[in-house]
Amino acid sequence: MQQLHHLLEVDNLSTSFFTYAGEVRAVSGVSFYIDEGEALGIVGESGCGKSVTVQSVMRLIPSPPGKIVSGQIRFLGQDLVKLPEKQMTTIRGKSMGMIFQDPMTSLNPVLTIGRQMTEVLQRHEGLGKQEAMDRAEKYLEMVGIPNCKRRLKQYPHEFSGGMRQRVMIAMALLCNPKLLIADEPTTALDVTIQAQILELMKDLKQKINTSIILITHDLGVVAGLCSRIIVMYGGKIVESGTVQDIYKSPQHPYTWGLLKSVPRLDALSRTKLVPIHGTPPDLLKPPVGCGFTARCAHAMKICAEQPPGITEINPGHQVACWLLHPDAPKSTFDEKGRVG
Amino acid sequence: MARYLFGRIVSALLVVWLVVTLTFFLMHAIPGGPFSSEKILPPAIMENINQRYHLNDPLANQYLDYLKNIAHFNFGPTFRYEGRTVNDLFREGLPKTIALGLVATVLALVGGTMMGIIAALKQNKAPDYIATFLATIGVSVPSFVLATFLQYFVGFKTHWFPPIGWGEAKNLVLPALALSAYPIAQITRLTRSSMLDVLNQDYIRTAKSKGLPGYIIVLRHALRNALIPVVTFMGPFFAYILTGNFVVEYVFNIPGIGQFFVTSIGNRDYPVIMGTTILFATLLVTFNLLVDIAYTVVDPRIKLTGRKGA
Amino acid sequence: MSISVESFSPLQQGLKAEGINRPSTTLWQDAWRRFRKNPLAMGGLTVLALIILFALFGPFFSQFDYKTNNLMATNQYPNWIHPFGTDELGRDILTRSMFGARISLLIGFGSVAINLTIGIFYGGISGYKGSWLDNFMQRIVDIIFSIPDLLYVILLMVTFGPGLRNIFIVLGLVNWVPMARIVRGQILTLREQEFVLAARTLGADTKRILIKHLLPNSIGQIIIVAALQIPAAIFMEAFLSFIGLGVQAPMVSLGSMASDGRMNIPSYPYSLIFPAAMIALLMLAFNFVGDGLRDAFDPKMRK
Amino acid sequence: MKNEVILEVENLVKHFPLEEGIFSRHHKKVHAVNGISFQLHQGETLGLVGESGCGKSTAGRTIIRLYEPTSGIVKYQGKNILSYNAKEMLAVRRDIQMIFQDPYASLNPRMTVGDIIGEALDIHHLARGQKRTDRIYELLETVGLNPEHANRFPHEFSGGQRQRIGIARSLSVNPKLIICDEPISALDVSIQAQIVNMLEELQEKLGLTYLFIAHDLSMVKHISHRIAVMYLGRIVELTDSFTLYEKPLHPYTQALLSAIPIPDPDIEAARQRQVLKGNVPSPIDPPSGCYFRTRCPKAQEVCALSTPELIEQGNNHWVACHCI
Repeated sequence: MQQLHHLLEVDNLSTSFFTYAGEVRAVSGVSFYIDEGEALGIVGESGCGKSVTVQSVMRLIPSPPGKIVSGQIRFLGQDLVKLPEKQMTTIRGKSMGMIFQDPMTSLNPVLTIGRQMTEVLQRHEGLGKQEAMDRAEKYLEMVGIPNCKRRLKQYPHEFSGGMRQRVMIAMALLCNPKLLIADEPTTALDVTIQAQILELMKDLKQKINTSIILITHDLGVVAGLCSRIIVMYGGKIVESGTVQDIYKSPQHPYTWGLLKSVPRLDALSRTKLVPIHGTPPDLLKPPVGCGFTARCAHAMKICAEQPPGITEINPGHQVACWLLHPDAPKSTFDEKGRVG
Repeated sequence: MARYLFGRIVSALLVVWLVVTLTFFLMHAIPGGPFSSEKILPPAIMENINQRYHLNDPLANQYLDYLKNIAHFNFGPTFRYEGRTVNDLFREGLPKTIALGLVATVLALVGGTMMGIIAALKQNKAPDYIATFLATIGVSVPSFVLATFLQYFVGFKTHWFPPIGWGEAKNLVLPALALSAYPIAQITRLTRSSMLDVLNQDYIRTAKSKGLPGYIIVLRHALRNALIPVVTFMGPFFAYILTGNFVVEYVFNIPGIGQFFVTSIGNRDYPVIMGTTILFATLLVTFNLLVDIAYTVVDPRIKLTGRKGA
Repeated sequence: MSISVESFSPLQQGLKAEGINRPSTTLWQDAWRRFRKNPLAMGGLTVLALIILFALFGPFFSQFDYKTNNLMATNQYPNWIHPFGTDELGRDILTRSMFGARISLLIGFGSVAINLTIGIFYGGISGYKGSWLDNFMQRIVDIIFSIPDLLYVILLMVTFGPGLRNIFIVLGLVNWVPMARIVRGQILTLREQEFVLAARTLGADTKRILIKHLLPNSIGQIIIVAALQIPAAIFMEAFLSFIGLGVQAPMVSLGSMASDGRMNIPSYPYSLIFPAAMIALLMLAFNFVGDGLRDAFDPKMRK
Repeated sequence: MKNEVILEVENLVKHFPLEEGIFSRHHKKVHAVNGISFQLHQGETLGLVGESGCGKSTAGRTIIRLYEPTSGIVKYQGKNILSYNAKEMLAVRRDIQMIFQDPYASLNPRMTVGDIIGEALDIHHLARGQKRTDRIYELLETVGLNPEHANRFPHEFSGGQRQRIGIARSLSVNPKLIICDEPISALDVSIQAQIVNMLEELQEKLGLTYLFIAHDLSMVKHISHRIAVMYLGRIVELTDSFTLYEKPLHPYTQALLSAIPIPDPDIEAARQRQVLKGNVPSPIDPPSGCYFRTRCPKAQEVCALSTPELIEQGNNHWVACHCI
């Protein structure tokens, strides 16, 4: 199942922010990989460390106060953690592209779309101005923006939110990167616009052989696009597996909570939602044991004392939970409570 | 655009008219009239003076006459500069005031933005501390004190630059420094905080994610956005350069409008006080109009509707 | 590592995730805590307190007064009897500085008290009432704002004549404009905040909304502006002294001392240096305190 | 389900004038709400759903007279409250309350939680002294908060806790009807269910009626008995929540339902998504006729010519579309 060389392999990554109040352990000990042509979803609530994880991969952590404390990020045969900034700039935008949550603020308001797009090509591919414009036009057309020639001369404020996100996608793809990271690309958009963007990404995934990491808090968004899912909580990965593993036989109580606390549009009867009580842990003082203990309905003594190890349920399906210890009582995801 | 411009020009004229009116009535509200502070003059001479300066006419007539004259850029005779009109003084003083103002403006804009940018890029490092320290000193010392110190310690003691007078280029150095110290300090602070703010914006992160090298991110993406607040500061900035001239010209004995003005305040030479106030207000209103137009060049989101784009 | 079976028994936990463990703090305490952590601001506050004590109580410990000439002891360099030296009329510069600081501080605080009153009233009405009244009131403010305040101040001072009382009136009359703008801006943003809407749906009347909701939430901004307007007023008075429109002798302010000392500088620089240093110290202190207050109240800093 | 009508909205219109300079003559306006009508029955939850800028929040705020309507009628218990003066309105405010969207902006940061909840008790002279304190404690317990926290300030609470303080505040006057203006959209997914469950329990216990405004159709479908779908200030479809999902008639409703992702890979893989083109037109210059026609896959000539009325298509299923 595991290839010898993954496109990207993150190993035991820890990233902290050193604030005046102390060290905030935003990400601690995260390991995952993505293969070529694959789409990976990272799911979790705000503050779970999902954005910090991918920003660490792109080496975009604002520093100070942020810092990659330990771990390796292997990409195309190099460890990005150790790479000097200068070499990193030749990877960003060329081999790795990124789109962000808020399309309204992610484009520079005082430069035309054309200028912002062509500068990537001039930088990484050494294209002339006209060549770069032609390529930019082609990519705008690919992401479904009409009148591209005219649009290239316009400023971001002349575009709607959905259109700006399309521009961001086109811009990230200009140099045919190996990896596209999308950090909550549809969270700031309305549902009908979200659908447009998700369809576009699905469509592009088939057209070009770029790997995608899609970050979201909405389990619905990744269900149709990704083949594997990582669930994060409190700066750690609590469960990872294929979409079938995660949606059909989830093993971690937090994953259960995520699935059960959200009403499904296709639910046939009105059933009570099962909320996750309490609030996420304070990463300034991370709990000793499992971070989810305080909110977990199945918590045991051991959960508060030691962090759980990783159990591999079946190849590729990994869970960090004490419930999977042979001595633990059996608890399972109750399918009945959810869909009538 | 044309409609906006028209509206702006009309309201600018309105402001100038209000300043003229306010100035006129304030000056005529002074008890005893313009010559009262002097020793008592014989009534006949007093009468003669009043006659000459139309001080016996009804106030409304004087006001209308004054308005008419102002509209023709005729600011009337002076009281204390024998045989010279306010226009004569302006003709003599304005070139010097403008020359000094321009040098100080360039100094303040270039110096202030440079210091601000360097301070922001080297945040919490030595250059930042030095720039912030200088900026703090600049806003803490009254300009006449600074001008006097420069004149005395640099001018008289070292003889690097002439401490007084007008004529050569090096005469400009100390006055321009004294005049620009405060705006340099303000622009440094403004640029620094604005630059820090811009460097935290999402689009700077986007630029980084595109693999652009640091200097391009600063020059192409950050700088223009960071300078937008500096453009907003141009109105107060210009006002400061104009009024700062009062002190600097007086201290360095430069025969510019500022010096005439301060001297006239001491002499109670009302036509000069009124004329200078109106001239400066007009210059300022015109300048503010130009700044608003310049704004649209820097920031494409503003299309002169007076509102920011969505 | 062996784990006992006991470890897998259910963890008894109540709703402790709902608890708040931090001690209770008001926003004032929060702001004060942040302010205290700012060394520049605390330094400024200390210097300010010292100068105020110096101005208020200093004269009681001095054997000299500020206006009696002593032609036997003119232009003395700093010595044990006259730590700051004496001026060209033999007056003790230290004592004069104390009285000067008194007047300067009085002008700073007094004129700000006046413009605070006008500004809050004007800005509050303009911001809360809105519509045509706001439009009209804002036009007036815009017009006043488009001309530098220095010109108004000079015009008014020329009209009213120099003197302490007139300085108060004129600075108060001119400086309320920025205050009114700040207050109006605050009220306008706060008025649309959901907590004000909530108060309205509960049936709160205008008076209650202004007093309980709008003003308490603008007070931080108002204090910041006031803290920066005080030094501006002191500065302005120094300028007025320079052009001969400040306080009149024998009354003395730091500005008038500096302005008089200026004439004297070639022969005797101390009569300028000490008052100028006092002004600079006051400016620095107020500016640091003002900046510290801004950081302490800045909602962006709050998580 | 056929309880008495508690609130009736008839042809409610709210236009906001755009601020213009003194020199411009033509006054543009934002057509936020363009004539909506619906009834609210005692004890039910009516969901008001639509995308951002569709006027759903404005509608809620106009009903409770935070905004003065341009025209229309809002009848509470049979009487038009839009004609009420301040004193008469004060009495209505005890019956109709509101819960707001932003848990950070909706609580006055300078007041203690106790004073925030007790404010209405003071305004309406409901309780003083010890009785006031007791009532505040009782309300805090009702929303699952520790009464000991009454002396704390809002910034010390988490988003979900603050939202519960907001609920306690609205309950303090014993209202009959609560307008919930996007009460969960600012909260994290795991917290949303806490609030929704609490609202459901309170409804059961206190017999409350809700107007539930939100953009998240799956949540609205979960909590509401009936749903009104809004587009650009008009209601395009109004029916019970299961019919809306099973048999949506308006093309916009169909597109909206199809746009919502379902957390199930098999269903998502099999789904044929109907993706709308383009964006919502500006409410400053809405298109003629049916507002949806610019994005509608079924648009015909007639759609540009006349505005479709909200017509009943059998068993309380109201739709505004020419193509049915």
